Amino acid sequence: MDGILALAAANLISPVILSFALGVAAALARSDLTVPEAAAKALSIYLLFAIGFKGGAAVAANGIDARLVGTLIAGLILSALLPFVAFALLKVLTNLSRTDAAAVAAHYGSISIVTFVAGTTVLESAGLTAEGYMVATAAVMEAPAILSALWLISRGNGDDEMEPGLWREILLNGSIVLLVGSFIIGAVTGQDGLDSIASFIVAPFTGVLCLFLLDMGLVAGRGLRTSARLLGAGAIVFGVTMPLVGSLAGLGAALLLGLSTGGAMLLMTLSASASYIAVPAAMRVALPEANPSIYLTLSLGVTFPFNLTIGLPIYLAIARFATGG
Amino acid sequence: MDGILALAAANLISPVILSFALGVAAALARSDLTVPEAAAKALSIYLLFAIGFKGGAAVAANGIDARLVGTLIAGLILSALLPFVAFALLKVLTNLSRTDAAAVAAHYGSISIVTFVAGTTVLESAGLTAEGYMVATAAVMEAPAILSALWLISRGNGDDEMEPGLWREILLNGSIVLLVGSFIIGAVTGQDGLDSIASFIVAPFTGVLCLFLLDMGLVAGRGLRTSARLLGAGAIVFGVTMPLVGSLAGLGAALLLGLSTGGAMLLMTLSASASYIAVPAAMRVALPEANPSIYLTLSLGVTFPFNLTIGLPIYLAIARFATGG
Amino acid sequence: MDGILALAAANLISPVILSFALGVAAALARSDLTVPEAAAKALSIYLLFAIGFKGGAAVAANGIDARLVGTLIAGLILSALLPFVAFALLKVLTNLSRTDAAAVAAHYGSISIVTFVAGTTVLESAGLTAEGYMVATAAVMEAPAILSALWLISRGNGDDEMEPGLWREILLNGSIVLLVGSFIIGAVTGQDGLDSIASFIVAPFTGVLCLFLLDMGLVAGRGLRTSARLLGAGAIVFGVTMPLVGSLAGLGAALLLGLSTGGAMLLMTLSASASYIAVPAAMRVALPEANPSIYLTLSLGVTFPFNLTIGLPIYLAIARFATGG
Amino acid sequence: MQTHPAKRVEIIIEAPAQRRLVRAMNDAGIDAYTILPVLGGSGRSGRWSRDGQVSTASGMISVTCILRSDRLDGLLNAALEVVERHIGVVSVTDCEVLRAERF
Amino acid sequence: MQTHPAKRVEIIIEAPAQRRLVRAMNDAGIDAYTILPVLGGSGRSGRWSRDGQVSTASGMISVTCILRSDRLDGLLNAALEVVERHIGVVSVTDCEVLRAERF
Amino acid sequence: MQTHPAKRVEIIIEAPAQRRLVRAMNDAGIDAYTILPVLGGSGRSGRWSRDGQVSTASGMISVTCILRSDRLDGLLNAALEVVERHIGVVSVTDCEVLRAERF
Ligand SMILES: Nc1ncnc2c1ncn2[C@@H]1O[C@H](COP(=O)(O)O)[C@@H](O)[C@H]1O
Ligand SMILES: Nc1ncnc2c1ncn2[C@@H]1O[C@H](COP(=O)(O)O)[C@@H](O)[C@H]1O
Ligand SMILES: Nc1ncnc2c1ncn2[C@@H]1O[C@H](COP(=O)(O)O)[C@@H](O)[C@H]1O
Ligand code: NA
Ligand code: NA
Ligand code: NA
Repeated sequence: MDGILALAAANLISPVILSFALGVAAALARSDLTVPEAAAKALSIYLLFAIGFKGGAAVAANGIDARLVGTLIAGLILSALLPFVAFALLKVLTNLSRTDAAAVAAHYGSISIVTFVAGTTVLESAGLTAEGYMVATAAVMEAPAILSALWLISRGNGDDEMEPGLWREILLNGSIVLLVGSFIIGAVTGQDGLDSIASFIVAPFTGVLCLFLLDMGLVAGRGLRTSARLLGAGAIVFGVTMPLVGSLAGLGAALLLGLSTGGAMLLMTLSASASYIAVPAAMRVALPEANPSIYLTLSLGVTFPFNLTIGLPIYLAIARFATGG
Repeated sequence: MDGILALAAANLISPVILSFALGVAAALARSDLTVPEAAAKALSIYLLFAIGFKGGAAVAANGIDARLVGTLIAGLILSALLPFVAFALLKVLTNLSRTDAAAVAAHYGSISIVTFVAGTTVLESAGLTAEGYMVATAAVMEAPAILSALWLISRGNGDDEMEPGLWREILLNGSIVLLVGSFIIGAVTGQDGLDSIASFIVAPFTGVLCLFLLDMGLVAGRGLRTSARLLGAGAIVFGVTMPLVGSLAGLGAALLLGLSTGGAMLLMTLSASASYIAVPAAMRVALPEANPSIYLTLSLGVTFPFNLTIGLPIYLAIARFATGG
Repeated sequence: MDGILALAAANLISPVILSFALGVAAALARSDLTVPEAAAKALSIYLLFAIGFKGGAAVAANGIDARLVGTLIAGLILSALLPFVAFALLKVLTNLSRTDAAAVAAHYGSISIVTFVAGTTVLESAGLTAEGYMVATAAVMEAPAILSALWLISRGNGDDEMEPGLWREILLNGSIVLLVGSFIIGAVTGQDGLDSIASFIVAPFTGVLCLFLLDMGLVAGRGLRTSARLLGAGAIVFGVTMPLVGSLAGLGAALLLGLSTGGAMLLMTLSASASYIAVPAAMRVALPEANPSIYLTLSLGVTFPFNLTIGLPIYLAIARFATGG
Repeated sequence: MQTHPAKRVEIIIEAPAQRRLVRAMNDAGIDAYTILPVLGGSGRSGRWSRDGQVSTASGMISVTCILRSDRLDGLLNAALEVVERHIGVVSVTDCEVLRAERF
Repeated sequence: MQTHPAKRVEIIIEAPAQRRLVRAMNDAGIDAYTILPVLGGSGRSGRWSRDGQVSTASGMISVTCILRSDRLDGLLNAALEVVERHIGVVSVTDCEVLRAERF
Repeated sequence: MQTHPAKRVEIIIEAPAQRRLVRAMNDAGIDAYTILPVLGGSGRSGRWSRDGQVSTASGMISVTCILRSDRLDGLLNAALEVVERHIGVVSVTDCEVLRAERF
């Protein structure tokens, strides 16, 4: 228990987390500090490219094996099933409409790549590593949850046809294409490729992440300021319970697959995290009737900071305990 | 005297200064070279974050002592009093309206963080260092001058009430929040924090500064081209005299405080420099009647290049002479 | 022959080329992946600044000699004459209007700085270097082709007066000013200057280039998707023949000048490449009647990828053969 | 100077609906329009701003379409169909254009 | 298609006055508007451009507000109060809107 | 509130022609205008978008000019001269302005 608290404290006092806190504080205090939209988008392109590339290079180094394939399939199933769990939990805890609940559920089945990266950092500071293909697992988990949510709704409406081209538009979302594409580039060019651009995608990575989290803090704080009143106590309870539930589902899958401690912790983190880039965009297209303020505030304003600060050390502690790592 | 000239020459032939010159030349020649607004804002976010963080980490390394507190108080007083000196000088040298003079005065009480950084670079190439808390002093000096200027005006109008929320808006200006916030993050995370992001905020810093100064040169050159006719000879004389006056005030404070040669030079630089980010924005809100072309052209088009090229070597020479460093 | 193929294959499997391919693929698949305009412009500013500076520093290291002057003059002549070759070729291969053909011809006389950089990378991986002043040659070759194209048109119209200020506007195009300006800064500040910003303009360069090429791939793919139907088979044949013709002209000049193998290869590359930044902008001003979709698609969608993938290894093989390097 | 009456329609709509709107407009035979960026705004669903947004989910655009009056109803029907499901506002102004043959 | 008359007010104003303008509009009971970015312009105080600006001091925005005519005077009063102190221009156009109940 | 009739001219034109347009407007004695950025659009020459563009060749701007009706013809002539050679669209709307003395 002491170990968890020490790790949690160390995690909290890192430039990355404090940058997020600075952003939230500035937004709540109504400072006019903002990161231009183009700069925020550029930062996210950099992060996705770097994360994908490094993941691909790691797979190139380790080769493809059965466990890799198993983990990808597990990720796919987790992403597809977690929305049903989330939906049921929302029905119990909140009185959101069916549409809003389905939209929120899609976010929690999908993943947050920055939470994933923060998880990697926590692992590193604990001296652990994970399977290289976890990035590929993250990519696989982006989209299935969206389909599940749409199915939840269409079942409710008795109309189970999807607009033509919609599924394609969801899968070809820029952030998914960039993550998968750079993963492939990393896998194809391997260590040589990584060496040639390491001083761009490895060395300055944590620093860039600080600025990105500053921006996310600003956006999250602004969302909390303007939309917190839309969330009842039940929704907030959901926002911190669902990650824990998700992480346990991830743990179960990791144990079945026999992942390392680090791998288990990252699969838990992915399952626990909620999307705030790809899924919100997909929801505006596929479920425009759902209220964006609800799912954005819940995902970015509640679950993201919860995972970043409290969740990650807990997931690591549980993963260590369960895998004996 | 020779030493000053040699140093001034070396300072002039640096990538940073020449990038500024390139920007000015391109703008005067009416080239369509521009840095996109979002990119310029992103560069300034990077610089403020890096400067603040490094300053905070330096304080964490050296600890807090009485001289630190004294220097912060001195900075506060300098920033609050210099506008009165500037205002008086403007009344003598120019026939600016009371409002325009007060707005200009606010800029010269406050500081330019890029001039400060350029000062640090000059120090370094002379093999000197300064107290780590000079960044905090810079932050403290941003805003008091604005209040003094508003007081100068309201006294003139016989109306000394300030719009509610205005002071708050001035203090929560994005650049101040970012500088102070990253200073705190640097102070809290210390050397470990700095190490984790040094390859982002330390190694590429000078290069980023070049691009930022290229942009500042472009903006300054454009301002000179369109607004130089608004400045009479008196205003231009003010633009090069006031920094010298300010630097002497800073020197006095530094000698009283017993700062090192480097610290004295930087306090001189801060006092000599004029704001062109935080104060112009505050003036548009607090004194919208003042003509922005005047204070922007004077601060960015006259005083900034003066300090960058001629001022800094002079301040260093005087600081050395006065402190025996 | 085997050597060429091996080199071509190695060239193809580099992060830089694969990033371009990713962009093209994403655009053709209609993904919504985009790089914000401001970020793309910022990347290009970075690249021009870095390329120019490094070129200038290289010249500072090697000094100015007669061959340098000769090469600049050769570049100037190549850029001025190649449009006539291109124009003649277009008349044979396509039925473009006189205006469209002249506009296309201007692009092929001028140069693409990213193709030049990719050429440098291919050289490096073959263990070769080139004369430092090739960057200056690139800068010199940007504009003359535009004048030739305008002369081609005005001769056709029997009106040979140019709008006042037009030539000035063309020469002061932002990308030319930045390349020349940073070249001068590099030449003036030399190795010391380069050292002070190397961790910004040298270390991360290849990584930044990847993101830039991702963006170029996106733009090229979008152009191909919307405008490929504007190009007949003849135009596409031109798009791959003209670079070969240009490269041979470049080779001839290189042999006359006695350049090194690397220098010959780069002069071939410059002659073979087609502009897609400076010249399109100039054409919109000088020849607004020409259809931009034609010259942009041909230059960025056909010739650029051809040079990047197939052309560069060929030019290197020929340069080696001809110079005995 | 000779000008000709036309209609200027401005559709302020959330950015993720852009493809859908363009498709609906194309189906109605309208393929000339201009898209302006929007920085922020306020409405029944509260205030929002584009600052710092990474996702394309939050953000609006303004689509301007100048056309002859006889084609107005086609456009409005197409726009309404999309705006009914999405966040958005449609307004129509009378205007005059040069070179009527273009519209 | 059924449309309803309304007013379209466009306020081009310097960016630092945005908060003040929004506050004045809110005080007048108006809280639906859209803000467009402005790249540059020219007026009595000369030319300016947003290029490369770091400070928020230089720069303008365009605030568009569509509303029923009976609320126009409230808005214009609010706008005038702010525009009188700040750099800015106000124009009003007649327009037609779909779904009048929103305005 | 007292308003005054005026004309609102909007010129959507390719960005590289901006200098030429401004020069033509200045020659016609008009030097008050506002330039808005344009994200993308579609017309007879196909669709385009500003995304990722590095060159200034591709891209349009929207120039808004509010002026008294008696100066309208001067502006339209100036605009037409430029728009005839370049890609662009011109529209004119009746509007009302506050503080007529400014226009
Ligand atoms: N009356 C209006 N005038 C101008 N823009 C509006 C108006 N109503 C709504 N909007 C824009 O449409 C967005 C969504 O509106 P709403 O659906 O009412 O929240 C707002 O954020 C504004 O950008
Ligand atoms: N008549 C006008 N039409 C369009 N925009 C204008 C007009 N007058 C002023 N503006 C805009 O308002 C800004 C400030 O105007 P001014 O206060 O006249 O310098 C200008 O830079 C333009 O962006
Ligand atoms: N009827 C129209 N309404 C609005 N914008 C238009 C219209 N026609 C053309 N445009 C704009 O002008 C650009 C060039 O038009 P065009 O010359 O027809 O290709 C288009 O990409 C649009 O941005
Ligand atoms: Na999840
Ligand atoms: Na000062
Ligand atoms: Na060429």
